[in-house]
Amino acid sequence: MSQNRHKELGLTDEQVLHMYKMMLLARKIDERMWLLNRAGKIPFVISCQGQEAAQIGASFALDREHDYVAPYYRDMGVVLAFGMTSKELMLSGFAKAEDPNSGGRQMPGHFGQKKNRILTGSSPVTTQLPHAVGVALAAKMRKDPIVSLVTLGEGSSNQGDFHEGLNFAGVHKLPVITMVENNKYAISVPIEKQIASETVADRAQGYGMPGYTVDGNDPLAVYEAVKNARERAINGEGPTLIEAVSYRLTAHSSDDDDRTYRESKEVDEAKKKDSLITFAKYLQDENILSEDVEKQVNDEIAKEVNEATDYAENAAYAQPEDALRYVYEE
Amino acid sequence: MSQNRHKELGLTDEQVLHMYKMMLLARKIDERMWLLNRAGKIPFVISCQGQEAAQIGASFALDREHDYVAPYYRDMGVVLAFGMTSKELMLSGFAKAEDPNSGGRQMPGHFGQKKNRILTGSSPVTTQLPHAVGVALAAKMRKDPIVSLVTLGEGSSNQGDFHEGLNFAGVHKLPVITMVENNKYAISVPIEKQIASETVADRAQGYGMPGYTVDGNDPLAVYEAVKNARERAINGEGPTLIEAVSYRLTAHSSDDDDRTYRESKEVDEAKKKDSLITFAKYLQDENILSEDVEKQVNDEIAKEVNEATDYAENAAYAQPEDALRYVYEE
Amino acid sequence: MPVMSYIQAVTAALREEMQRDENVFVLGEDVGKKGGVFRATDGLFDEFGEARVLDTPLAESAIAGVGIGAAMYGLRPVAEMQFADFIMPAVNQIISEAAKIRYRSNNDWNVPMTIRAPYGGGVHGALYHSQSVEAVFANQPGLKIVMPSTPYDVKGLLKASIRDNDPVLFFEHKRAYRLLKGEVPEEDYVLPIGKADIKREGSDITIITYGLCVHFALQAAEKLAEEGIDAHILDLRTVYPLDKEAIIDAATKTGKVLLVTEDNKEGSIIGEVAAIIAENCLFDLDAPVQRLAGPEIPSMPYAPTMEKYFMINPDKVEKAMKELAEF
Amino acid sequence: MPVMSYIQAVTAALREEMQRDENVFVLGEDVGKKGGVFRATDGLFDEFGEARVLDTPLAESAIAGVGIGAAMYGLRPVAEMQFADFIMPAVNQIISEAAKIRYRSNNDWNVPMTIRAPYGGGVHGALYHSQSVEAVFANQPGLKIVMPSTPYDVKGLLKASIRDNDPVLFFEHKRAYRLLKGEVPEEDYVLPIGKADIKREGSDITIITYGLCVHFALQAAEKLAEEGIDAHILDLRTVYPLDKEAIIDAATKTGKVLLVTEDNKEGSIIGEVAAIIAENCLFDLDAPVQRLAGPEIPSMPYAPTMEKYFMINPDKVEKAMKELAEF
Ligand SMILES: Cc1ncc(C[n+]2csc(CCOP(=O)(O)OP(=O)(O)O)c2C)c(N)n1
Ligand SMILES: Cc1ncc(C[n+]2csc(CCOP(=O)(O)OP(=O)(O)O)c2C)c(N)n1
Ligand SMILES: [Mg+2]
Ligand SMILES: [Mg+2]
Repeated sequence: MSQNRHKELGLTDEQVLHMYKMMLLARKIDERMWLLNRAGKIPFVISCQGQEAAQIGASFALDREHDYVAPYYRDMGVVLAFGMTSKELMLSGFAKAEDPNSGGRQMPGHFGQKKNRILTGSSPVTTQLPHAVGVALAAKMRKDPIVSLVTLGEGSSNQGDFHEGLNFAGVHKLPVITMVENNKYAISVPIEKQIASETVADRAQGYGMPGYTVDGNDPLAVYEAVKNARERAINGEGPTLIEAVSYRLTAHSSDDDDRTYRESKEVDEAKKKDSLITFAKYLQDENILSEDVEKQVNDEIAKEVNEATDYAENAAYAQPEDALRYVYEE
Repeated sequence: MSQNRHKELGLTDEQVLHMYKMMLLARKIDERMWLLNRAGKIPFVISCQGQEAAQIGASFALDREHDYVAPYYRDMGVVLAFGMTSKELMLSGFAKAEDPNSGGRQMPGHFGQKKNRILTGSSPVTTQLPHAVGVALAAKMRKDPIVSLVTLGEGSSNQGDFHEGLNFAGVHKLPVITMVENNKYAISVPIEKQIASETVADRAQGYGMPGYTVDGNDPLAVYEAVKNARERAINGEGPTLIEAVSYRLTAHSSDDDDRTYRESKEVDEAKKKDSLITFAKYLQDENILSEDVEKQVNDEIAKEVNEATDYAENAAYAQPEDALRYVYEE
Repeated sequence: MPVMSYIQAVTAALREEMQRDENVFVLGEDVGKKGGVFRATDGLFDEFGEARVLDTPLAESAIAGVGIGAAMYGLRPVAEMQFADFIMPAVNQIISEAAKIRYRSNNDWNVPMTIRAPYGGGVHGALYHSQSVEAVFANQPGLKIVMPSTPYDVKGLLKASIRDNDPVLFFEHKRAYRLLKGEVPEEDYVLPIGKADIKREGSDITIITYGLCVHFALQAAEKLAEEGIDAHILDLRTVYPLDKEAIIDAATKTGKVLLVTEDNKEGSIIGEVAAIIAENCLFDLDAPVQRLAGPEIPSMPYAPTMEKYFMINPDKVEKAMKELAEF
Repeated sequence: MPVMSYIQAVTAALREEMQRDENVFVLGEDVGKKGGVFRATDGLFDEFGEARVLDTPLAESAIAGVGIGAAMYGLRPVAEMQFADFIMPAVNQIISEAAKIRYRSNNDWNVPMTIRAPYGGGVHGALYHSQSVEAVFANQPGLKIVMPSTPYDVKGLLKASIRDNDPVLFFEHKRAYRLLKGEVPEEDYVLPIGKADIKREGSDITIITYGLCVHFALQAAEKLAEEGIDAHILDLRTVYPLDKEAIIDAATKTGKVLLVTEDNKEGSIIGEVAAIIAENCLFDLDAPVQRLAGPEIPSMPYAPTMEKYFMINPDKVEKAMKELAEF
């Protein structure tokens, strides 16, 4: 990465360090979830690993006090940036009653938190895209100066809702930013068998909006793209499609064995581009991440993750009959 | 239209005259249907008027003995070219038992005739697109040297099935040609409020296939585009998207009053480009449609339409209990 | 009290709710300039402008999905599906999303959205403009399904639906639109969602039905009254979740029950009604629970012979009522 | 006879039908190289190649719709929906198209397609990997819905479905996949679609159910046999259209009927079963028709406390059986 890129983008040293910390925090929570899963303590994990740069880069380009996000299941970075805490994420991992996402009703990765303007998500992919468009429509009607960001995987960009939602946004020039986190696989199916176009961004033209493909391992590149898209949106110029290309570093989920469909060599290659390594290197080169700072960051995060895990592990499950509540307004 | 265009395309004088006759036949049947509707003899009409050139141009570029079509409700020209007769169309208009499309079960415009490889269609728009893709997949698997053609309106190109079907075709490089008959309106909604892209053809890129916008009032332009697309498909080079731009000359259907949402001036302007006029002019200039020939053609068609109407009007309805048949294999 | 048609009651409810609450807006295909293919939104575009009477692209999943998003933001969308038959592309958004959002977020988010759609046959609409689709959705906790039978109920229930803080499917019988007229108060009123309504008090036989069939049952009841058969008619009004208490009361009242739907029989709403009766008032019954419904075919055909064969009408209802009375 | 698991019976049926008829092919998400997320298509990619074991893009409406087109051309597609919960985007293709194609074309075209999908809970799958979705489709003439309960039935019914000339939805209980094992003949056999099967003869009470709940009922019946309660257990096997005759026979046999489903109660399949009984054998009954089902909530939660609360299990079935026997 070239020198002083973050300053050119208007980011201070503190801000990029903050971004790095959050990327690392997401990674560390995720790693802990896998350990807990392998130890039989939580039944399911679905990972952000490999996509933290895109998630944090995009989130920091937004107004995290006012904008809305409709994240998908890998977006631990996005929800952390929007105010969800490590403890809350662990409560969700353990499916405990205090989990703010769903009170332990949904699997981890099914985010939602109204106070932080994180729309509630489900498992069927891409359904969140029209929701984000609806938020943008409502905001436009009310003249609220905000945008919504929706994310999804590249495989999920083949669902009808992608098409219908983006065309709706295009026709009505709505302030919504769609970021496809292209990690090259949809479970076992590689991108060539998912998508006929050269890039996912190629689809933007069909919806009368600009489309950009950016390096999803580079938080600053993603930051820049989303920042520009937000400006367009706020100026009434309409939606933008952004494709952030990286790689899925883990198996699809804790239920998947990726050795049946991809070479470990390919994974190893991708790990060299891991944003946690490359962005750390950038910050080191910029003298932002000295050894001391790094140690301190690591310690803080380890402590935070430990505390969150302990808290969540000891928290209570919902009562059986709690299952009956909140079907309708009470 | 420039001189000898049809010969450059490899079409004989007889062939283009044949094309014209079929366009005119479609128009005349359609006009008769409106008369019958206004006379209270048939409850519903949905028109091909304004789209005959695209329908006949496209059909003549196919192998009408082997290829498959998945037409939409305006495609009277397509089904005539694929072997449905005037009588059969009138039987459908009158909803009589002998109607080969549905035995009077469906409204007119819901085509289907297995012996002529016309897939059965429904009312929910765009569902036929994946069907045509499925035919192409099956033909490819069986190594049958055929293509399928699917048509739909521009408004219908906003349905999820458009996206999902075309991407599937693109990924698997299937021999399917999609022709969007862009008549500028989806019932009352003009194209600007339907579609955010500049052209419908712009969407092709997102599916890794070529996309072309052609003059839908010019049967030769459509013929050429579809001919090339068929060649690509047969050579294993995959699908093509073609947008044929014309104008809907009638109200949406016999239930619609288009004066509530568009200016009659706009309709009058469009009528000047009516392919029945412009293509007749071309054929006259080429000395193919002499006054004599024209009179003969008109007489033949009038006779055919009269006979078809009489036959269909006098044909029997299905018996009430016939409604119970063919839910499952019998 | 002014007399209005069923569809005028729809328009009146929409207009009044839009006047009352600026969060209410309408979206759908052709609802704007044209005022809807049935003209249910007639005049709203002129009164409230394009932003609140939105012509959408032809894409039902987006209509529902964008509506859900706007509702989560705090608006009250009223989405129109042009025909109930065309709600199918939106099933995922309705069942997976709208119905489950409050539950899955543990009461954090909710979806105050109404989806209106004209359903039902007898209008030469053929297979895809005649269907009753309520059974597709009537197993989804989180949803409410309202199917009114009179202009009065239309206005009161549509207003209640729009004000409801959960998603409501509001199905309007398209043949009732201009066929049925009735007195409708000009003032503001709402009717309770989830409550069935006795449309005729009687003591010999009970008919439980909804939608246009209520009208047929009332007509048949008048005729049979002349023969001394006194019919009790319960209008379900909300077909999901059902008003169990009202069903049990109506069934026990006469001990002879006829259930009527325009839908084909197997798997229709009235199966659940029969099950409630079989579970709760078996020993109060003097006759098997009868069902009158369409035949087991995908939908009603276009040809008038076959359409008539499918459709419920007052004569078919009368015949079934008489048979039950004589049981 | 070899013993196989429920999922091995799925794979065996697929393999044998693909060997038998080159028109049979499999399509779906991750069915190819990976062999399916549950490994139902394990080994087929290697044996039959990519063209016949097709990994599709992530788009269920296309999976169904492309399958329909291929079926109309003359192939016999077996489409997999990765989870039954994710069939929702394909509802339009299934209900508007597959179900109606024979009917609307007056028998000219037909759709010999099978759609397989794992359904059901008790696997920590939470709201969207646990649902029973059959009720959404169980009102659509033209469709058949098969839900087998044993490895033997799986193989015979899946083969029958693939050979059927109409569309069949074939729902496999995902918890049964590895839990249930049983003897399955190596030779070719098919079982009749549309026929229920008596899984246990008994004289005191009748249980009518399907899927994994058959297994629970059988377990409960063994226990109750020790207490002298003799249960008759009817496995519906095909839940749409229902085998009315078998239901009526089973209900009249003991006069005391318990219906069990894992789905939430209102609007579920067993409502229709109760209605058939209420319509046809009311006076043969000695007790109200009882229903045991999930609670009226959108789907079962993830947390083990709440999941267990929702799921049917042998104890719950036993308790309900005992209450009925003592009625
Ligand atoms: C409608 C639907 N179909 C199938 C699934 C099962 N499924 C879960 S994730 C996934 C792959 C998603 O791939 P992609 O969109 O690329 O996202 P990624 O997991 O790679 O981040 C599939 C098929 C689902 N969740 N929803
Ligand atoms: C899924 C679905 N939604 C709505 C309709 C009602 N409808 C019938 S035609 C039509 C407009 C179609 O416009 P377009 O695709 O441009 O075709 P055109 O009629 O202009 O040829 C609509 C909304 C339908 N048939 N199917
Ligand atoms: Mg991916
Ligand atoms: Mg159009």
